[in-house]
Amino acid sequence: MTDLIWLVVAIPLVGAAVNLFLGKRIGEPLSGWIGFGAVAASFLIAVEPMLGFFAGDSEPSTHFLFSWIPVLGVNAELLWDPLSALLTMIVTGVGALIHLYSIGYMHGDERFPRFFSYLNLFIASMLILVLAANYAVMFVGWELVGLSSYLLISFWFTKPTAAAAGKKAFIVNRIGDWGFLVAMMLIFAAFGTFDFDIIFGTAPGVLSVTMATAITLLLFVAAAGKSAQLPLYIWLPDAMEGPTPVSALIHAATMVTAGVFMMARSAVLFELAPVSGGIVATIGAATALLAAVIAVSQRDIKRVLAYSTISQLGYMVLGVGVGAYTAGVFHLTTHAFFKALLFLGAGSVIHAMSGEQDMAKMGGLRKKMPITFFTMGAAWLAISGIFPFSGFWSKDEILAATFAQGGAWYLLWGIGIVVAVLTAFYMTRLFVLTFLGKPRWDADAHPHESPASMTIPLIVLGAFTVSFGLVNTPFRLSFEHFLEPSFHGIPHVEGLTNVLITSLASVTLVVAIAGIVVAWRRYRVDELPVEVGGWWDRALVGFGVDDLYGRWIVAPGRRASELASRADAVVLDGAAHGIATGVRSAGEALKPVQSGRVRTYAGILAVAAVALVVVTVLVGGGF
Amino acid sequence: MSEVIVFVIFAAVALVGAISMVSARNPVYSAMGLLSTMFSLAVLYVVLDAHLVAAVQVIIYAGAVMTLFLFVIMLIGVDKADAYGRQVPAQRIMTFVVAIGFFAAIALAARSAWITGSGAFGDPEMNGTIEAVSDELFGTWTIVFLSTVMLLTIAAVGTIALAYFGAEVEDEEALL
Amino acid sequence: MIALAVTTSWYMMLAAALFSIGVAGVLMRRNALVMFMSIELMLNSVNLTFVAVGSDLGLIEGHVAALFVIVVAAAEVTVGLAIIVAVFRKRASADADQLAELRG
Amino acid sequence: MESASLLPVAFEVALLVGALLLLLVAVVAERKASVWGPLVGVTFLLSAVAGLWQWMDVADNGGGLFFSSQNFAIVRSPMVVMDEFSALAAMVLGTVGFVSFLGSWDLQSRLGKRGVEFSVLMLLGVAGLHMMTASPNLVVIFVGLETASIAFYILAGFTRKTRESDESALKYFLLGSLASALFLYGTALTFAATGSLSIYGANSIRNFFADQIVTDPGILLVGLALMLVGLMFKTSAAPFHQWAPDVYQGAPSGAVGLMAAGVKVAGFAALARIFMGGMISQVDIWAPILAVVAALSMIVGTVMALVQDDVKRLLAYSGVAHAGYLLAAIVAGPEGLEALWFYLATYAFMIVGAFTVVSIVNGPGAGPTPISSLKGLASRSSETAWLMAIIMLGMSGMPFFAGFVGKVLAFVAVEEAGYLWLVVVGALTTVIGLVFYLRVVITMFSSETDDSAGVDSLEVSITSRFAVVIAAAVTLTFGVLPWPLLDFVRSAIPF
Repeated sequence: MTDLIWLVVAIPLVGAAVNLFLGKRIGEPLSGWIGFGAVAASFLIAVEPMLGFFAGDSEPSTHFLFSWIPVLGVNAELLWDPLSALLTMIVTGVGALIHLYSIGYMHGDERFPRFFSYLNLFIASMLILVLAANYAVMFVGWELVGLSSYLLISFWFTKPTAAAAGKKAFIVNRIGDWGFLVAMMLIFAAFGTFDFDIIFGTAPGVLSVTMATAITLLLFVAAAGKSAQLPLYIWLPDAMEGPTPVSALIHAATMVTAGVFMMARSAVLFELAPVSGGIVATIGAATALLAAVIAVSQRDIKRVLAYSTISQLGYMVLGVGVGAYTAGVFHLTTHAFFKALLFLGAGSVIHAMSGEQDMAKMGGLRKKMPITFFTMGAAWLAISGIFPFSGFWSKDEILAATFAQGGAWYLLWGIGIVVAVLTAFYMTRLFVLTFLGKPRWDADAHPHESPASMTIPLIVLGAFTVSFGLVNTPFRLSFEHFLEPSFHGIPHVEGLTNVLITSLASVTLVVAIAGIVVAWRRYRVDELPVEVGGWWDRALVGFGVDDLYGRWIVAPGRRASELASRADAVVLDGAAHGIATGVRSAGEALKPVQSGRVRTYAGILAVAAVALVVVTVLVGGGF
Repeated sequence: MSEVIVFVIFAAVALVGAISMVSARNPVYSAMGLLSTMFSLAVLYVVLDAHLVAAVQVIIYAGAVMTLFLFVIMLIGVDKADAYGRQVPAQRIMTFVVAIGFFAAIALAARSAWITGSGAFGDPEMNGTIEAVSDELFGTWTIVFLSTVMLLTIAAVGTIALAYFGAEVEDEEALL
Repeated sequence: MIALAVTTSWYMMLAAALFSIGVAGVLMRRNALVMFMSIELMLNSVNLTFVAVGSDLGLIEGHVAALFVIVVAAAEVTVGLAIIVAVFRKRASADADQLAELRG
Repeated sequence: MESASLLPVAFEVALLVGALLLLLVAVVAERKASVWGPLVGVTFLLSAVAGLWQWMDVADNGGGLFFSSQNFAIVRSPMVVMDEFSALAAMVLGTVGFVSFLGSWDLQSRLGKRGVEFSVLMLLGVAGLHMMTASPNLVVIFVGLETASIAFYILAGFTRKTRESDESALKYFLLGSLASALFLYGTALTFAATGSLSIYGANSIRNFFADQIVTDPGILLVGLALMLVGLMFKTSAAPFHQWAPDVYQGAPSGAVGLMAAGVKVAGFAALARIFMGGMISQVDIWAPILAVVAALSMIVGTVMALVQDDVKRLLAYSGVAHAGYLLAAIVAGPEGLEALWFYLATYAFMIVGAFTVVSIVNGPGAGPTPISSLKGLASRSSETAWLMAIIMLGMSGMPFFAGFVGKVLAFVAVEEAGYLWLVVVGALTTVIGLVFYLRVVITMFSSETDDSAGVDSLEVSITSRFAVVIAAAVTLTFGVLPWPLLDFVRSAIPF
């Protein structure tokens, strides 16, 4: 079955094409089932070869598709190894469930077939990204993911906020893409190839530390764009302007994991650049902390989840930064389950509340929607890090790996612990406010449980959320062994005794429980605490980072461009303006030199000529 | 020794002519300065045994080209108000710096030897008579000589295109 | 009196001086005609270099090169003067500094 | 001279004969556009065929040096060289000439009787350009350079009713002549230093360097530097670029395509021939200097293009940046020649296509063309807008477009030559450059339209459309499938 791997990518592509061109004729709900079927088929094709890795009787293999840019030796090749197999399973598995859920959720939308076309394209792009056997193919997937996320976030483009959010995601991701492109150029310059096999096989001998640092930092810029790390995270909270299944897809299974996946894939390079590792870990921890703090204050149920995603991604990046690649990928996996569950659950709630997203107007939904309640409860415990739910194991592993580094890394570990408290706190807040207590609904709300196409995915995801952590406990490292072939012999984090592991795990568990208890006592009351003024307001708007960008980057850019040419306002919005501003002002400063006078030009020509003569003679030793 | 005297005299005339060309306010005087430089160079060509070049220099450059220049000066009128370097203050300083710097750079670079190429290839008895030059011109350089047809066609066609203001100009209205 | 002989260096130095003066003329003058004359002066000084080197090394190529330069210069003069005349007819001036509408 | 020995100059002969026929036909046929127009096109195509013929001949019989005085065996002073390099140049220049002729047909047909003169200048200008690439003799290169330059000075000032046209011509002429004089002085000083005017042959610059260690290189270095100045001026590399935006902006849009494309092709080919053919042993001297100029060109071109409000100026500055990338390929030495040719061959079509679009939008005789005139082009002629978008993306160096392949090849070669910093500068400017190329694209696809440009759907003549389609097709084809062209250019290493 391994030979059929190309089908995994091809089927969703075909599905996307079918829905794009024939969607109107096929109509609802059949086009939804086609979309779901395509992804499910990919999943089924991938299962059997994946099991081979689990059984330990399969070798990683590359699959040549066609010769793409022969002069650079670039082929369209897919790499089937445990890491890509795992991601394929997540992308197609969780993706299929989200498709199924969307059939119910998008019911009645006039562009229903188009939505499934985009979803399939998204899945296919992500599969190209994870199955790539070289950086060039990966970049294609990377770009396609950016494109399809843009299409999906601004799916309801008539809503101005949705259109703006799509644009924001697109622009911020472009900054990351630049990092990827430059990194690719450096990689090609150093290795003369984009092939993972050759690069990772020869890197320790070929790459100087400086070069490795440069490449990995650029890769991190790219990852920071996709995986929403400081300072490029600003697109993600806005990205929930898209339909909720899209948020689930972006936040859980696909887009945001791309950055972490890419860094894990490049683990060999990161191993060679300790400085990069430090920077990556620090930024990861900082992102986790900032996002967790902001999440505490949010009132919109989806915004809480959005910031929690950023925070959890911070954990994964921290894991990669400290060299615990397996732990990072493990957390990615468990996070994919419980975050998809949370978003779908939130979608179910919003669906039931006829579009209400403010948690202050929910409460007491437990009775009305039991399935959603129970499944989300599992996700709540998992993300809070309660034993033995999946999130506990993966989070603990990252923190333990950080602790094991010692020295200044204790600080990052401390931050991780603080984030764990905060996570437990805000998730409990979300859960209590939504499902428990007295109903605080508007008069015209009639909450009801969602249809089966929406609840079945919740149940399946719930099962994984509860159990998947057991795949890799510190005492049973099957996940680690499974991924081993993908990390080219990078050693596991050492230096942890069983006692230490147990006590660290206990610490994490204790702080998580503490967070839950504090939140429980605060919110499980009849009169909700008033959360306005001072700190709450500032945190609610994300500490005004968007404003800050607006004031320091976007606004001056706007002003300069309005002065120079008003057409430019159309061209660039958002952060990209900041870079442009500096360059533009240089250009404006140079404009007077281009005075239009022939004599000035002749003068500059002559001065330059004399300078060139003098320099040439000096270089050549003629004086 | 006589060669030295000839060189000194005509080099001086050439330099004075060049400087007066650059500095004269009246374009007519500029043209006269250039003319005297060209004549002195013709003399120096003779000293260098470049007889044909000397003749062509006098006939084409001093004769045809400079006449054309003077003709155009007369056509467009002598604009005596043309002071130099008035509008751009830094221009004049830059000019001197560039000119002197350029000369100094070349002189410095060449202070030990102007000619590093070995003379072994050449013919020490060479004399730039008409025969010698035409042997070369119509031997090795034939194809280049023929290629100047293109140059001259361009010059003729181009001059008509630019300076002939006939009825065709009206056609251009269609462009605007 | 020391016996002085005119070496090729003298000619080359003269040519370099004339060339520099030509450069100065292009930079200093506003009248397009005089700028153009300065360029002709530069071509002349190059010719002097070609001829002097050719004679010194016994290479007739130097002389031939000078002839070609003269041909090119002649063609350039016709076209250049035509351009200047065209400018003058439209603007009644041959002041290069006044032609500065295209800039930035 | 045997008859076969006309082959090395077949390209020039084809164009010259075509031009002279054209002048004759124009007299006989009273300058009916329908009569002489096809003749020009056929001449350009024939010249490209001549290039192909040369290529095949070289493949069979090997290249060679031609037109010595007596003895072909000991070629003392060759005037023409025929090899893959010059044959490829002929093919590129012939086809680029053809496409730019198609693109400028709107202009020529509307010039009425003067259209013939325009065509003659185009034909002979292209012939002059090819002389620069097909001669090993510095003086002949100069003659070719001047032939092309003088033709283009006239083309820049061809539309006398357009206000800016004469300013453009005068600027181009004065500055161009100054640069030509500097180049010529450079050749004279090189002649003084090496005793040779020729790159190849018995008494050649190559042999001069091969035979002796240059102990006193002073004057040679000055000559080398001045030749660089002249050629870098013609190819508009910073800081010798200032003429380009003004000239392009003022010249009639229909004429700019050839000016911009042809001079770049020939200028860089000549640069490669002189410096890699004749002075490769001095590479340690000229390569670092070219690297600095390349970096400066990339930066200045990119930065200035960002702040332009005129499409033609924008394209001119982007041309400065492209000159930087092309120079980078030369910095890489012979390894970079493949990249140089690929880049040149594709860029030439892109720039011709871009200027054709400009002349479609604002009229082929117009001077300044504000970017705002492109507003809403997509709704006025969606085909043109899409093709222009392809060309812009190609220029920006997006993957899957020809510009990307050229850039990557150049950067790889440069890195191998040890100029990592130049690669970094190139990568950064490429990224910044995206902004202004995308600005053009976004302007075209914006929903608002410019009142002054009109809102009606745009009439696109068949010739212009053909030119733009060819340009876009080249951009896309060689972006996705670069190797046919790459196999081709790889053999075009001159020595």
